[in-house]
Amino acid sequence: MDLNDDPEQAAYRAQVRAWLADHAAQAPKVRGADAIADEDERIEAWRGWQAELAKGGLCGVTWPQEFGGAGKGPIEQVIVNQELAHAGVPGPLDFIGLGMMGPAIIVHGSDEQKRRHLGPMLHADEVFCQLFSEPAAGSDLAGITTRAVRQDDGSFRISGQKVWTTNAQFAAFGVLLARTDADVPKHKGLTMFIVPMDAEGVTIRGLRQISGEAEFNEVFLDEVQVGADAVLGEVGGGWATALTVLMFERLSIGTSPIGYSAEKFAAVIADAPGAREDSDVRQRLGAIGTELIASRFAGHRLLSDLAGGGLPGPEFGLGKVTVVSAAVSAGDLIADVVGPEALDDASEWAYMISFLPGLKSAGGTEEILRNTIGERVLGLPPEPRLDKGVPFSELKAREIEGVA
Amino acid sequence: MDLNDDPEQAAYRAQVRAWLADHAAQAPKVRGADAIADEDERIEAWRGWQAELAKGGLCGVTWPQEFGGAGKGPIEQVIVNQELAHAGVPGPLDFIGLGMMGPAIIVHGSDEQKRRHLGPMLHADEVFCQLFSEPAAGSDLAGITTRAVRQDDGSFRISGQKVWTTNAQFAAFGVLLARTDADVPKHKGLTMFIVPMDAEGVTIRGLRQISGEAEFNEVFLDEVQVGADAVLGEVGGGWATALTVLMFERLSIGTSPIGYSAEKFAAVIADAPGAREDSDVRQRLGAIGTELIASRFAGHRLLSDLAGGGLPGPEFGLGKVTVVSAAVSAGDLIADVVGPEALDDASEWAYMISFLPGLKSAGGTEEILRNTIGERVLGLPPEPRLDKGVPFSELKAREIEGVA
Amino acid sequence: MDLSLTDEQEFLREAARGALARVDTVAAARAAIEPAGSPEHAPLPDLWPTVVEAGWPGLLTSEDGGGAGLGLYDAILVAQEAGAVLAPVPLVSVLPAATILDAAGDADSAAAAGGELRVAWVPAAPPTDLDDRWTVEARSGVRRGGLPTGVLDGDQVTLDGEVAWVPDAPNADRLLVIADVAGTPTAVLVEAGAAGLTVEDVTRYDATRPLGHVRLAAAVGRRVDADADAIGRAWHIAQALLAGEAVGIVERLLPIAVAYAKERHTFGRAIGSYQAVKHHLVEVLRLQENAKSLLIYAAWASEHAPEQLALAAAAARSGAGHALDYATRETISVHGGIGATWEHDAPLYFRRAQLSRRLLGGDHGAADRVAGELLAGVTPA
Amino acid sequence: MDLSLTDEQEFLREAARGALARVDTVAAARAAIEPAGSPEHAPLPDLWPTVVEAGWPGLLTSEDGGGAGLGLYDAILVAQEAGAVLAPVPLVSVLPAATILDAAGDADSAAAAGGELRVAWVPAAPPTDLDDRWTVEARSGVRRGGLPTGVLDGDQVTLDGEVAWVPDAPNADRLLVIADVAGTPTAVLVEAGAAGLTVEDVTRYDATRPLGHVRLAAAVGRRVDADADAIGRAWHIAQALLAGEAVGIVERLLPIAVAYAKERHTFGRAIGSYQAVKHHLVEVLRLQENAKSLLIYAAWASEHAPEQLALAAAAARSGAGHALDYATRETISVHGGIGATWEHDAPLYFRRAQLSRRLLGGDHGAADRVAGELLAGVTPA
Repeated sequence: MDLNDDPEQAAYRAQVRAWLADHAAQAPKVRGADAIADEDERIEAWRGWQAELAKGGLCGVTWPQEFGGAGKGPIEQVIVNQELAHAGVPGPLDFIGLGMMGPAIIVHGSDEQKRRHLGPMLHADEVFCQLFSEPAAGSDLAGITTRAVRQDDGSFRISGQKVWTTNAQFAAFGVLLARTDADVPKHKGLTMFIVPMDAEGVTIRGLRQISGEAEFNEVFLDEVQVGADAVLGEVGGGWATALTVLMFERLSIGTSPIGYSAEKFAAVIADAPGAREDSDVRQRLGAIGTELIASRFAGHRLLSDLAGGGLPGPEFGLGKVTVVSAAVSAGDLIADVVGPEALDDASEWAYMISFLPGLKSAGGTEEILRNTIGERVLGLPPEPRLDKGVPFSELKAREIEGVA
Repeated sequence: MDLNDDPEQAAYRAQVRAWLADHAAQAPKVRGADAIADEDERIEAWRGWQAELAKGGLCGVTWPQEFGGAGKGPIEQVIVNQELAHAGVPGPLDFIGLGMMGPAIIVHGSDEQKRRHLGPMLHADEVFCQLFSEPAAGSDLAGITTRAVRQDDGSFRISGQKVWTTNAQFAAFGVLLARTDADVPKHKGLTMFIVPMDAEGVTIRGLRQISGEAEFNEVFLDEVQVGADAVLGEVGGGWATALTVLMFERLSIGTSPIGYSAEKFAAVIADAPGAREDSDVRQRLGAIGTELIASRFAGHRLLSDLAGGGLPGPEFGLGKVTVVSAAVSAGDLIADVVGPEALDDASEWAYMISFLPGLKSAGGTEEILRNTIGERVLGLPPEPRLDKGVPFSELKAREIEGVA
Repeated sequence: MDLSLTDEQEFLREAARGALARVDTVAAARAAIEPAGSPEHAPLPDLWPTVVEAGWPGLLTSEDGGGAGLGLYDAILVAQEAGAVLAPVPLVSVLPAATILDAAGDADSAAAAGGELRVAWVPAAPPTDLDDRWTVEARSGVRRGGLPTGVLDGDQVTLDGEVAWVPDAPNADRLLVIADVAGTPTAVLVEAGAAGLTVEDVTRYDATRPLGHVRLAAAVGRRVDADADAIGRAWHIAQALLAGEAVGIVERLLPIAVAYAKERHTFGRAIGSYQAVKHHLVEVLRLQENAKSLLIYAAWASEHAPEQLALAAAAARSGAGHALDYATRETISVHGGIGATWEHDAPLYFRRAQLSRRLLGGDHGAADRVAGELLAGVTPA
Repeated sequence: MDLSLTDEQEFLREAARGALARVDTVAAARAAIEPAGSPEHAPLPDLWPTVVEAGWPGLLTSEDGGGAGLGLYDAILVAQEAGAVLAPVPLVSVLPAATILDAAGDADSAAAAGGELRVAWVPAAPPTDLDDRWTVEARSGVRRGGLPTGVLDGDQVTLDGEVAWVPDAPNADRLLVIADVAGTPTAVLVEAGAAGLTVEDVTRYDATRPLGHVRLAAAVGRRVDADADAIGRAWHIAQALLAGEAVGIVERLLPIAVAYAKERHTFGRAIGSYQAVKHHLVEVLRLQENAKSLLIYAAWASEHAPEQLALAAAAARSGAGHALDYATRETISVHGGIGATWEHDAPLYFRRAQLSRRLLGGDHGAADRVAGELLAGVTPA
């Protein structure tokens, strides 16, 4: 049982730490009370910081060297994440591109796509966003209705609406899942595209949350025209490409540092008059602490598995359930203990309290995850599916009739 | 807003109270530490007490007078229940017969069945039990497999297994649901029978619970022969008869006094050193008390509805969920506070702690109830049913193949 | 036994619904929390004239005291309607104040009942089985503060102390402060502009519930001749009214969530057909119905069993608060993320739930009082 | 970073599984709680020879002290196997005792490690951030008792006091009592038959965990030269071992519940296809995996970060206790009532869960210590 680096990892860590020691002073403040207030300025500064990180080899850690990456494994990615946190500096601006879209292009992209996109993505010259979720499809990615119609010249015209899109407001490209054939069952007939966000017909609208902040965007596509070379992977093979993205997403979540810490919550409680002596407060803090500490060691277990050559299974998603639930409970406890002041905009807790309910439920996330784990990990039988093998067009018609 | 009796109810209550004052001394001890220890003796004494209650008009309160009942409404039944509790004496031995089987016979029985059974039931000369649940059918009553095969002489031979049967060990008759036709979809093809429990081929076996006590019985039927006159209602009409029984069951649960009281739990907590000052204990007791008090006033609301001519809807079953969940929480709290001594056989709490998990889950009770209420009360769509319209015989075959 | 609404109560409820429908209060609640200066921002509409016109300030005041002489359940019905639409009406503030003035036979009772004077009650909680002090909200922490102190001189009382998070304090004409005068809890009426009185506006998170920190530094007010019972009763009434508001919201949200669960499809089925959704919505119903039962208990106790009012009102607050918390989260959850966006109403109700949970002793304080009353041997009906 | 089991650990686990498979311990657990005198009753089999043969008493004892010198994770692996089959082996009693004797370099260490002496530890909890006393189990209530007092004379200590609910006390050759000797927690070894010592057998609800109330009235024992750190460490080790037993049970029950949910059909579908069943079983998995992570933390802290052991062991106890409670109820629930019948194994595990939850400070006490350590500023790895 060893939580420590092996010699090679230790050497890599030392190298990363040394680079960060030299460059941390250049890092912009992008979060918290002393963050750069103007959004455009903040993004520009962050872009510059990512370019700096890329020069230092701290972006695309797991990308092959031929595409400008460091050619390392997920453990090294974790070491970089840990050292970024340790140095108190932000990570790259485009974590979505680096963690998911880039790897998907590396797996499924044409040589031209790799040449065109990977470099600018790595240096944050062009940020990427993910255009999968739709208002009507919710948690059911295969149920998307955005359609791409092939024109006589081989190009496609895309119309539809996407939602829950992070970073869309400053992204150069989006990786978009659209339906190219409605007359086949719904997992089929999907195609993945790389869409310029400044193309004619693309409209981006911020989606404000309970906190009042726009965490996500809606993206409207109205007859957006893209060439045949915008297809990522095969026409009709979009579902397979999406699964690749989701696998990288899982890995990316699994190796990211946990955002909420038991110590930080405890420190607030310790400061509230009378709270420390209150056994109800202690029980609640104890339960929250237990869950968060467990999730931290679950992370160590994942790394140990990765080091042994394993890949994270769907059950690893339970770690996110644990952290989000514990943080929701912590928000409740803190506001109970601190009082209404914790809900003030200026409080560091109001944002957490307001943000989590949406995060927890967006797209029925937790329920779907429990289904998936119940079926894939425990081997429980699936729900009866009424939509299996039914052409998508017919399925939508049924739904409208309310008989599906 | 009035919790009080109207003048007519008050007069009835006074009459019941007066009768009980005269007769309470004859009541046997049937529960608790000073109960009659020998089961046979206890049942015999209780039988005698029910006969006494019947003479006083306190059994079959809602039965029509022509069958020996008092011809009153559910409010009067509640008044009797309340006064029995107030006098500290047990109610009738055969609450299942009086509350459910008798009313079902009154609704569906032949004249001969009414004549034969209602009188002896009322006076506890013949106790009834309910033979619906089966090990394989669980919560799905329509899925029962006990079969009754009609013979050439018109009689039936019944074989199968029933479970969760209360009072079977001393019942004279059971009201049994069996399948008379396996080749029609499963809600059809059922028939209700009145079966003598001493018939050849009937075997009764106590079903011990976590506590070690046999709360329920299994009843095995091996080629048990009954005449055509044993059919209650129509052949093939068993489902309708069963629904009647379930409706009376709901009314019976709704008008019974609640078994667990917040005061009693509080009294134990108050006695445990340090517990009263512990804010965690207080929060838990406060939550339990809130739920139990709510359920008590939900009972008052039901009575008000009944007085206004309403009938309890399925949502009334939520009251049972509330009480059982609160009592489970109370058992946890008491054992946490009192310590392992609360788990000793001699403790009044060990039984509650051991008994409730089985009660809560027998036949998936709570889940089914939530389905029913979600669909009937909130109007939510049902789960997709794979068994609709499929003949029962084919359904069982599918299940065995594991493809259902 | 009859717990159904009387014709008068049905009428009162309909009238309240009608009066509150004149303004889109939910839209107003959203506009009011937009950042000041943004084009979407608008200050809250002033509903006080509506409140006065409807006669709500005097609902609980006796006819002799200049009011309508109705019962607690009537006031709860109005609170349910106000809660349902997030109407910025200060029921939890003016009604407790009015009951104290009425019990005292105070000269200002009629003006308060008629709404000519907007009197905000400065909440003070009666002792519990463990803490024999009267207490007030502290700014922070789980320890409650002691009453402001008062020195009596004739009819005048000089007050010192602080009470945090007082509903409607920023808008009141007068504050009804509960002070410790030589060991006795004493009600004192202070003019909004009195020297030594400051009200810091600390409205937070939910603009429809204006809040103030009340500071008293040798502020002088007039003694109101109410006894400790009347002063304690005001606390319990406020708990019951908060519970009423909460139930009103839950009853508003459940049909919205149910409707969405029926029309929204995923994986080829309406989401309401999935047990994970269905069972949680049934849980909302269960909590709602329990809370409604507790409202009835509180109202019944107020009229018929005053010795149970502390228990009943605390249970109502605790049960309704839990129902509200659960229902607002579940509404967001059923809506699958859309429910957490600014355009949807659910976040506004969520904000109300989060704030209310921490006011007037908090939902946890109410549960604690339930336990305390039960431990002290109070037997619920 | 490598948290996988070593070959030696795999072997240890397999060996434990094999050793415990010689007797049907689950059937024995059932027979032992049948009423004495009934035909179904049978006393528990004596597994002490198996324990000794397997070398478990000396697992944690250094090689110098006569043991195997293994780490806490090795002992936890054995506890998992013992828990899974409800084996009546007193790991939570003899292992903490052995670590104290080992730390003291005591003359009896080797005999305890070799199992020639069955030494039951009389649990004593180190101070918390709020309570600076060392404490012991009380018979009842939420207030813990103070240590027995001891008066030292040379190597001999005269003991007075009581400790309730001591695991394995009825079967021990010697008790290792922690006493307050002039303000210092001091370990004292007392012969089972010593004058002034009485052990009241109070085995309850789960016969596989023999329990005794230990009373000391001028009982004389021999001082063991262990310091407060070693004595406190014994407490944390016991917490981790209880957690290990709990995880072993959960890992045993989950596949049983899953298998039943696959084969059992209702309304034409396997019940495991319903979300209400599926999501709850996934919750068992979630809690199980979290508890396993915490076992790793406790073992790691024991070896590499002793200043975190209190936090880690308490978190493991708290997380695993919750998992056990949830899993035993869910197993009963999935089985739809059949799981609550005597013939099924689930009730035996339920009884184990219910009893364990209240021993050695209780699961709640462990959660409280997690909070206390975090509030005191301990930073988990």
